[in-house]
Amino acid sequence: MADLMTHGGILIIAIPLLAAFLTPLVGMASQRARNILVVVSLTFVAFLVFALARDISINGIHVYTLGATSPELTTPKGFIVPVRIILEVDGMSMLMAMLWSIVSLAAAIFSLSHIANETGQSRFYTLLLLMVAGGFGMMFTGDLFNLFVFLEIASISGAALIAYRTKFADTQEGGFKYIVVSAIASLMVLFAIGLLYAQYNLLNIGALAEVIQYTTADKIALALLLIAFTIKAGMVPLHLWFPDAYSVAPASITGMLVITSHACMYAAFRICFSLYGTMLDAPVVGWILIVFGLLSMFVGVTMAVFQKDVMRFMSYHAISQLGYMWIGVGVGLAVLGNADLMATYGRDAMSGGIFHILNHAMYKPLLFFTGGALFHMTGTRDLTKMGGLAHKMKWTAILYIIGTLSISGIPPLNGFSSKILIYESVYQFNAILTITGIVVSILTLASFTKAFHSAFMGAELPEYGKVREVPKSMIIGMAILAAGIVFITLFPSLVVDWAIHPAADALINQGGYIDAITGAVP
Amino acid sequence: MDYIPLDFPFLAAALLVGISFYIIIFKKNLTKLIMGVAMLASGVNLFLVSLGYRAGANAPIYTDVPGGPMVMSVPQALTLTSIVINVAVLALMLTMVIRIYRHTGTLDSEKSRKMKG
Amino acid sequence: MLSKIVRTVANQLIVFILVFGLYIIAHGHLTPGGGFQGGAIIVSGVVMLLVAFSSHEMKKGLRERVLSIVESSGALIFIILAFAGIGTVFFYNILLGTPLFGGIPATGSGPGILWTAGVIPLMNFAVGLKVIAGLSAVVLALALFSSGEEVEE
Amino acid sequence: MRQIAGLISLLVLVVFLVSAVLLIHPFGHPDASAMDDYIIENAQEETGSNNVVAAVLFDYRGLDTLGEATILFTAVTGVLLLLRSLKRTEEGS
Repeated sequence: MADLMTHGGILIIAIPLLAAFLTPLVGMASQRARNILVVVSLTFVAFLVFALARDISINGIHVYTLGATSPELTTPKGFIVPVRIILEVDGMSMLMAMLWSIVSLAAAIFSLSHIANETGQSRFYTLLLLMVAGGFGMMFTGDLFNLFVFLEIASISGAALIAYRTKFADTQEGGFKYIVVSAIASLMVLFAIGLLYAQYNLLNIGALAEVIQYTTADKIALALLLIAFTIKAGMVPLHLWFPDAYSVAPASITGMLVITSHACMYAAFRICFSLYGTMLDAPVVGWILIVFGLLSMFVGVTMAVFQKDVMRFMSYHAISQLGYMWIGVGVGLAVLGNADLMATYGRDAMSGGIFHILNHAMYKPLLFFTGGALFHMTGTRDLTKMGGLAHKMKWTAILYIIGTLSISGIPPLNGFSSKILIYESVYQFNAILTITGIVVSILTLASFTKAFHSAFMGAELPEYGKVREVPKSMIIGMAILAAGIVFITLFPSLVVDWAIHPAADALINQGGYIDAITGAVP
Repeated sequence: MDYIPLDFPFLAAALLVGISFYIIIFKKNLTKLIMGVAMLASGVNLFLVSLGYRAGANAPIYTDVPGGPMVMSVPQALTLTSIVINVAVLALMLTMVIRIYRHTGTLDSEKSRKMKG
Repeated sequence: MLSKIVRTVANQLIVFILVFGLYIIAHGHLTPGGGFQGGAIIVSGVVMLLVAFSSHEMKKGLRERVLSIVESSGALIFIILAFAGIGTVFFYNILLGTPLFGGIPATGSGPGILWTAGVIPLMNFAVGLKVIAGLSAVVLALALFSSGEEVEE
Repeated sequence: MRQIAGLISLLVLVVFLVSAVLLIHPFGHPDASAMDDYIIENAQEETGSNNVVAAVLFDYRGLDTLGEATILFTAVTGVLLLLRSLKRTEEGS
């Protein structure tokens, strides 16, 4: 077991890749075997992720040097800087990996019946596994260029999956917008990597952080990196592609795309906290994140009110919810370097933002899945044409209610615990942020109630006489996420102590991140 | 040539990136948009590979050429990776444009747009 | 389909392109080149055939199903070679120092020192296989699709 | 309005990029080269490959090359997925 955990980080990336390369071959022989392969490999990866999380909570940051004579040998003997690619897994990466493993497993199970009537299923599952591997790679890598490579894997497979239903024109348009935006963003990342490489001749994040000077060229690199990752995460001034791409994808993929935007957000945090860290002009960058986060919250929720398409409506809410996380972590970034303020409210604000990532990663895919279930049964995404579906689809309606209550921050549910953490801590930084947050929360509740009313309530419509409950595997996929919500609701303090605070501390403690690479070499 | 004045390759890369952003922002034709992305990729690749150049040095291969300094090898490897990645991206983009053309009969991004607001 | 002259010349030329591509792949660890470059050269030969003959003609010889299998196998060989080092570390070069491929080469290139560098030549071959199959499949699929046929599943 | 916003952002971007490339080292004379010097010196002994670029690709940065091969695989799968025929054909078993 301990031996398995030495290689835990790379196995979590390599097993989905291996399964992805096997899937087309197995799929030619038997569809059933292929489905089993997909679900079993993802379950095994989820198991590995949780085992590695336990290992990290005991032994600290997990470091793995690829191709060296020993995994801990980060720099070659008798040399000062790392040469090889190094995986570096700390509390923050682990939190992201845990939610990614749960959501990808739920999405795969949901897909089993959601796409059962389509052609090209083997290739669909291949791309799904590749997207899983790309996401894990982004979360685990400690190398800038490797981050770019895994970002590309996740976005190319995502784009192909968005355009999966080729018989509709809008899917092609959404996929094309997604891939153009990803290509531009990732090339900007590559240019910034070139700027950093030119000055320091290093690609490892930890080693770069030790020597970085914050020269003008570094500032330009920071701007390029932040612009690229915030575009990919769907921050407001450049968010127009976001609902177009998310609303047309198969629902299981939309759920996973939400987590890839969280992964891009994670990359932005990693750049700010671990790469630039104490060198950063922290209040300025923090305020930039806060202002655009506020804008995202407001624009997202106001645009959502006017939407008729159920998936589009939820996509705009995703933009709005992402704003909470930018604000929470942005406040933490603004007081970075000021130990007193950090202890009074900065750490709590960051914990709130990160906790909201976890909660959002549970309820937003759940809501997208219920939207997909409605589309699966009625064949339309238009809310005005639906009605009275609660009579036929009881489970879907119940799961939708859980998601709605959670996203609006109704007290006992998990959305409330993270929002109250953000409100309380951010209030000490600037009261306007809290007030805006509460207003946006109320608007969210109002619009979701309206959507629930038009889809599920009212008399049964005659055209939906044949609608039944969705197939079992779709219910199971949604139930996994609902179970996550219930777990966080019941044990919020356990989750905060065990997963959220380690993640926030991992971001704040830049020295620990650097030491894992350059210090303490045996 | 020992020294190329004015950092010419770097400037060329920056200008190539600038021109491609002009194409991406202002051109309405989807094929031209793809050409813009391809040019952007070329600009970034040119920038990366010229980072590793050392004046008067050999290619980083141990051959029978008389010894001397070698140019840096990591940027070359990074460029190679990036070229292959961009080929992959372009193939997928072209496929989607073909599909869009089949559906809408036009390559104009204003006319082929279905989703608004 | 182009004229008979073009078709005949293309038929003869493809042999040289194949040999040159294989040379580039095999000498990837000694001279400039490698799996990606050599694979791209061979695919350029496939494109030449596609121009000279029609895509329908090509489809008889190259099935997408076969290409798909070859591509997956190339990727599998690559990742298995990487997994082979997991006794030490993922991507560790296990063949280095063993009699098979293990030697450290003298400076220079040539057939005498071709069998060096451990798993690097094997990885080059795996990548070459993948690039040839993958890019041929893409080119063939695009050509077939634009001539009105759709790709088999 | 959109045109003007686009033009301004384009100009800002070009100024940024040109100033950035002028701020780094002059072409052909890199400042720092510790990692590359190590690789050039040791590649022949550590990997047994005369081609240093191949040594970097398959040994020092092997995961990047695996990722690169994976991206090609992804794109090929994506292209074949999008160009597939929508008629349901006979599938294995």
